[in-house]
Amino acid sequence: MLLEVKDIHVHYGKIAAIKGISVEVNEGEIVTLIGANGAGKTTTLKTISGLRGLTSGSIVFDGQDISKMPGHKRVIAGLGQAPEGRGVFPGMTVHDNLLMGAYTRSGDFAADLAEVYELFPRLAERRTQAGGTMSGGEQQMLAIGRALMAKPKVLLLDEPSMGLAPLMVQQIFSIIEEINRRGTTVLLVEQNAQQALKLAHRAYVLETGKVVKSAPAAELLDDPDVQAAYLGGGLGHEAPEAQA
Amino acid sequence: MKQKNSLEDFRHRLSRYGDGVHDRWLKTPGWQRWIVYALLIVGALLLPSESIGSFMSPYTDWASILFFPIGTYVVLAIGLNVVVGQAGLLDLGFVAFYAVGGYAMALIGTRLGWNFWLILLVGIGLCALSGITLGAPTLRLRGDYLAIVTLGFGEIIRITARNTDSIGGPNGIRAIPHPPSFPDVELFGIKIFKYGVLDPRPYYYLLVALAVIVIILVKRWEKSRVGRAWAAIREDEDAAEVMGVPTFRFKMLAFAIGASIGGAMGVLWAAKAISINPNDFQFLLSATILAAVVMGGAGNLPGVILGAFVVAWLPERFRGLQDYRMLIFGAVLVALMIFRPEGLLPSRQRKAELQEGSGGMGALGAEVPGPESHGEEVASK
Amino acid sequence: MLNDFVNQFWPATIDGLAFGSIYALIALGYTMVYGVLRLINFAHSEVFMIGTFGAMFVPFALGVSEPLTGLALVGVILLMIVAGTLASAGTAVALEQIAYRPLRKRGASRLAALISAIGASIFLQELFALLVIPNVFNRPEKGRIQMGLPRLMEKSELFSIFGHSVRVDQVLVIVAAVGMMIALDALVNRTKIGRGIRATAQNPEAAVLMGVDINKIVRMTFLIGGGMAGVAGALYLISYENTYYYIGFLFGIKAFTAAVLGGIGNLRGALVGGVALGLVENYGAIFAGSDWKHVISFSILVLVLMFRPTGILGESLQQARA
Amino acid sequence: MRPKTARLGGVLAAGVALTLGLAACGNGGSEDKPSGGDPSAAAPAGGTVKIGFMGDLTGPSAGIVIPPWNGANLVINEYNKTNPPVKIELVKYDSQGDASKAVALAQQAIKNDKIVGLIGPAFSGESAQVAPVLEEAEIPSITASATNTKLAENGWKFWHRLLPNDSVQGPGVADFIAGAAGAKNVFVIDDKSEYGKPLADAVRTQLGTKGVKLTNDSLDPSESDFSSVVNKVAAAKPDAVFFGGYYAAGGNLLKQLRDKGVKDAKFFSGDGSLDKGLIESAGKDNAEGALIGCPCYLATPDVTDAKVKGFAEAYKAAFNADPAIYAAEGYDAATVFTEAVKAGNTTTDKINEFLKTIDLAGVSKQVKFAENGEVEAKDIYIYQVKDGAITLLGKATEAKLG
Repeated sequence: MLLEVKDIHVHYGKIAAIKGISVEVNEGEIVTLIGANGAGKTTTLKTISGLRGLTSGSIVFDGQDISKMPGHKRVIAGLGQAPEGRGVFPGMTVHDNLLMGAYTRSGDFAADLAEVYELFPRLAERRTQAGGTMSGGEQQMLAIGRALMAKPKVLLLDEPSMGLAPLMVQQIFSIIEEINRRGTTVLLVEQNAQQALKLAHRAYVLETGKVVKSAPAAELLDDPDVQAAYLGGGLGHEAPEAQA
Repeated sequence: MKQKNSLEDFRHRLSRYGDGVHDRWLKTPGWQRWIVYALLIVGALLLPSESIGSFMSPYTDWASILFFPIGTYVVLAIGLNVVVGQAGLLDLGFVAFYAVGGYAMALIGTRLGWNFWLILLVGIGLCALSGITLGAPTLRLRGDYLAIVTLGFGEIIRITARNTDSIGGPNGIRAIPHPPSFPDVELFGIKIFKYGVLDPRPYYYLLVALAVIVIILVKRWEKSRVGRAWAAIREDEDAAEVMGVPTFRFKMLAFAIGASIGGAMGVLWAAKAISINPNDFQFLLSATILAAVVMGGAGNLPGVILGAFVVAWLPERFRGLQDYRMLIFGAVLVALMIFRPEGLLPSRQRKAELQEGSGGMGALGAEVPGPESHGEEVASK
Repeated sequence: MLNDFVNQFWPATIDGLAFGSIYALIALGYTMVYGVLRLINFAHSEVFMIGTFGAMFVPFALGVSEPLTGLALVGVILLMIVAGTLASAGTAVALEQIAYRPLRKRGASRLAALISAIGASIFLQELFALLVIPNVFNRPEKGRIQMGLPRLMEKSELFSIFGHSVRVDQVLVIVAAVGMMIALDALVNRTKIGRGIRATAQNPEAAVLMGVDINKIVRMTFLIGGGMAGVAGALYLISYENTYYYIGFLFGIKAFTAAVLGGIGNLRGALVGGVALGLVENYGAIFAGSDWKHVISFSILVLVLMFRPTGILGESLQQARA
Repeated sequence: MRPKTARLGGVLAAGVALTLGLAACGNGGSEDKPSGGDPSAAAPAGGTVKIGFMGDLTGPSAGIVIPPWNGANLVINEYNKTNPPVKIELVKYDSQGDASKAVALAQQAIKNDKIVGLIGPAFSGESAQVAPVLEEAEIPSITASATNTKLAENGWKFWHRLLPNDSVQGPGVADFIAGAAGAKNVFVIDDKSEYGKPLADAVRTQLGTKGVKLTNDSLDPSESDFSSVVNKVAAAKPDAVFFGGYYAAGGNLLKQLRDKGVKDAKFFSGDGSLDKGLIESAGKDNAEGALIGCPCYLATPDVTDAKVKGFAEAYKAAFNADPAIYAAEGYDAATVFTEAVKAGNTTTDKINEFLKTIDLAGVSKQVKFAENGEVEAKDIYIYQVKDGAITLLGKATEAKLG
């Protein structure tokens, strides 16, 4: 097992955002977390990448407990992330943004740059354009490409389809598949459950800070419970009471 | 490490205790609250007694420092709180309005010989006007730009006063008239309406009256539509604008109200001071009042009053430390901010805002909570 | 009036450039910290003050009392710059660790950090007036009195413009300041640490995800900004030959004004703002009298902000290229 | 809730204890605990009377106030060492130059400390506010450094000044500039302070009556770059420059003038610049030949007067520094009070009466007060910097430039 999230709890102030989520990611897989807005998907991802502290539980990556490891060291350990809202550096060129991805590494990145430009020909065209002036889809490509520059063992993707035109979504998803095919494990957070389930090997359904269901992705594709999760109904569980 | 934890623990317990007291207060019925208010006012009136003074200020005349700096700082802090605490506008030149009020009293009093009460009204009007004059071109600026512009305005007022010989230049103005006296009125052996040079208490009572009026007005505004608009601007100006709050107009209003309060205090202070000069209006005073507001708990009136009291009183109380008192004052300021960044008595809403990092001026830029920080300390947007 | 202006134009320009360069170097500290933390580091004025005393320590310790020439002069000047830089950079980093870091960890508002900065500023001034200056510089009871530096370099004329002489110390200040600017620009735009600073300024969360250690970047920012103030302190001292515990106040306000004028968060803006402020002050003083200098500079600031709400060059460490 | 409250109470109690402890420590200094007690008792207790000293002792202008404070201390210590029947305690009131604080301190001094006399306040601004309070409380005061002319125009009975005011000094120096120094084109600069501005104005007015070509500017002493002023001076090509202000700014100005090539214009200043600090901040070469007018008689190295020499030596022995600006005035002011007490006057009105009659050869001058509180001696002395030291040239009316 490459990444194991064990029963984590996360609080925002006094409000519990995550109330015991456990996720496992095996090497070579694409695993997806799906769920409605506010289900705790992004928070889970931020906790894994070290942007949030956890109140209890643990995160084990590559056999090492990284629960207390600062975020920037997790990148060195092998976690790469394309964050929610893409997080492109607006004042840097595409090229500089990609170099930022390789911030923790040293040596020659020519080969890696070439690979990213090969995956995203659009980025190659816009090498010297400032990140902030690009379209949403291009920014998403840049965010993914940038994360790849760190040569991560696990690539964390936070809602890569958000705000994109359907055609662009298709394009992004096929690139994710290609990245996975080339050997990078992917943990994908998506609101677009249909697309994500088609792509992923396994999936977890989140609802108000808890995992309500986990199964191979294909099995969930037509699951009526999944639809229900998006509408906020319970999955045979009682509605979790708010912890004050 | 362990000690740090117990300190943290203590912080949290203190905070919860404060919340508990606050809850009790909110549940208190109206008539009981009025009793508390009345007791507070009586307390304020009894404050300048020798027995309290000998503990509170062994090195300086207690009744005098109750008027200045304590009382003066309190009123100024209430005024600045409208601007900084309620509307969320960072004003680093609040002393300018205090100066305008002071000069209004001094100039009109000595040149035209008007009555103090009339000048008070005119002074308040003038200050509101100067608040609007400053606000009109600058209030469209955001956060820190406003800060430097207001700082500049404070300095411009002081330097202009210093450089203008027709209003006394660096010598300022002398022989400012006192408020009209009624020397025969006596209460508990104090001639409460005898405004002379020796007894500061009549001025102090006048100040208490001013403070009470100001507090009542500010409280009313806070609870009205205006207060809600300010809160909206403070938390998210863009959102407020989108929701149809005329942000510019409300920001102007906050500026004008803050300026008027500062000006009223300036008039009152000048009427006691006999003479004023431009050096009375240094930047340090603006900074100190701002420190009082933030330290007390920006936005929460009791907190702001407490903050002003502490800031004014500490250096006087510890005069015995002599040269070192300002050194210690600076260190205390840093320590207090580290220990209680939300202020001594923050309002609950503001505390939540500060935890969200949107309290008035937003959170520090490069802060990312990270795994070490506990969820309770930092929360995201 | 116009005649005065024509007569005094060149000397006012030269002096304005020299003094503006010092403003610019100090403004860099404000701008860098603001760019990364969105914090007005009010105590930066004291960082400058400490830089002047750090530089002062070198001739004091060496017992220099006569003007030097040749290699000795170059050596002492370099030592002064190094000492000033070390003192300032050390202060800035300590300031970050003690007065700001706990607040950052706690997610405090910038307002709280501002008050902490004002407190630290008072503390440092008093520390120097009461303890450091009397004891280190052996001036009992004179901590609050201006301290003069014995003349180190003869202020001879280097060349002249239209009959107005340009002195060697003025050229030194301008050249050194521009040199530091170029070095800093290269550092921020071409090095890894510079990329880290820019990334943190533009999006701290994303920077963490790239493996940037934000605490280290913040420390570096204070270190570099403080160092620049230290260089400014040494240059100021060499050129003006005096300092005192309260000297930071006015420089702080002016440099902050310069930073905002140029566009806070913008490194090149600091240079533009500093030089513009230096020039405008001197030109304005010709017409209005020297006592109106501050009023002139603040009025210019308001005017510029009314038409360009983010300063002459705009805020750019966050958005465009630095 | 209860245990929490109890613990909180404990913490608060600890805080209060700490506060009290600090306060107790704080009392260790030269300030004494307030006597408290019955406010109507006016007589001093236990054979000790208190004299206050008020001024900016820790603020930005402390450099001007610490020397007179030292001077006063010297007298009081000497006096107390003689084991007199009535000892004098010198109480320090640090106003930091802030008039409002000064008033509060004055009220403390009157009500609780029951001082019988005050040296100070040091500056004119605070004097304007404190003097009326002292007047009403009938406590005599002697200022050793506030020279603003208007202070004497209030009809105060208990206020005294130990040095001639600006309207004496200004014309005296101006006469010398236009007379003995023979200047025809003078540039007058002030520092926009309560002291420098009126002094420079007095010089301007007097020079105006002498048919001298006059140019003016002002500077901000908190700045360190005076190039805009200097450029104006360079453009005006004057043969004399007068600066009304204190020595720190004066020295900087002088240095920047000389560095700018204004070498021939004679540099004049007033008493605020009469300090070695002028030479330190201008540099020895630049300061050479600078002329300083002062209504004071300073202990320069070449002084012959035994009394002044003795004072200078005692001061140096006590404070490891040469007597600086107003040190002699502070010394004389304290001497006046000790004389009053020696003569058996221990109440405020008796001391004030004594001040009306005093005629004493002080270190700085002959001390004799006029009806309005001004000192009668009106001599202005001119000093010149020679070989890096301040030397006496003579009275302004007699001095010749060598």
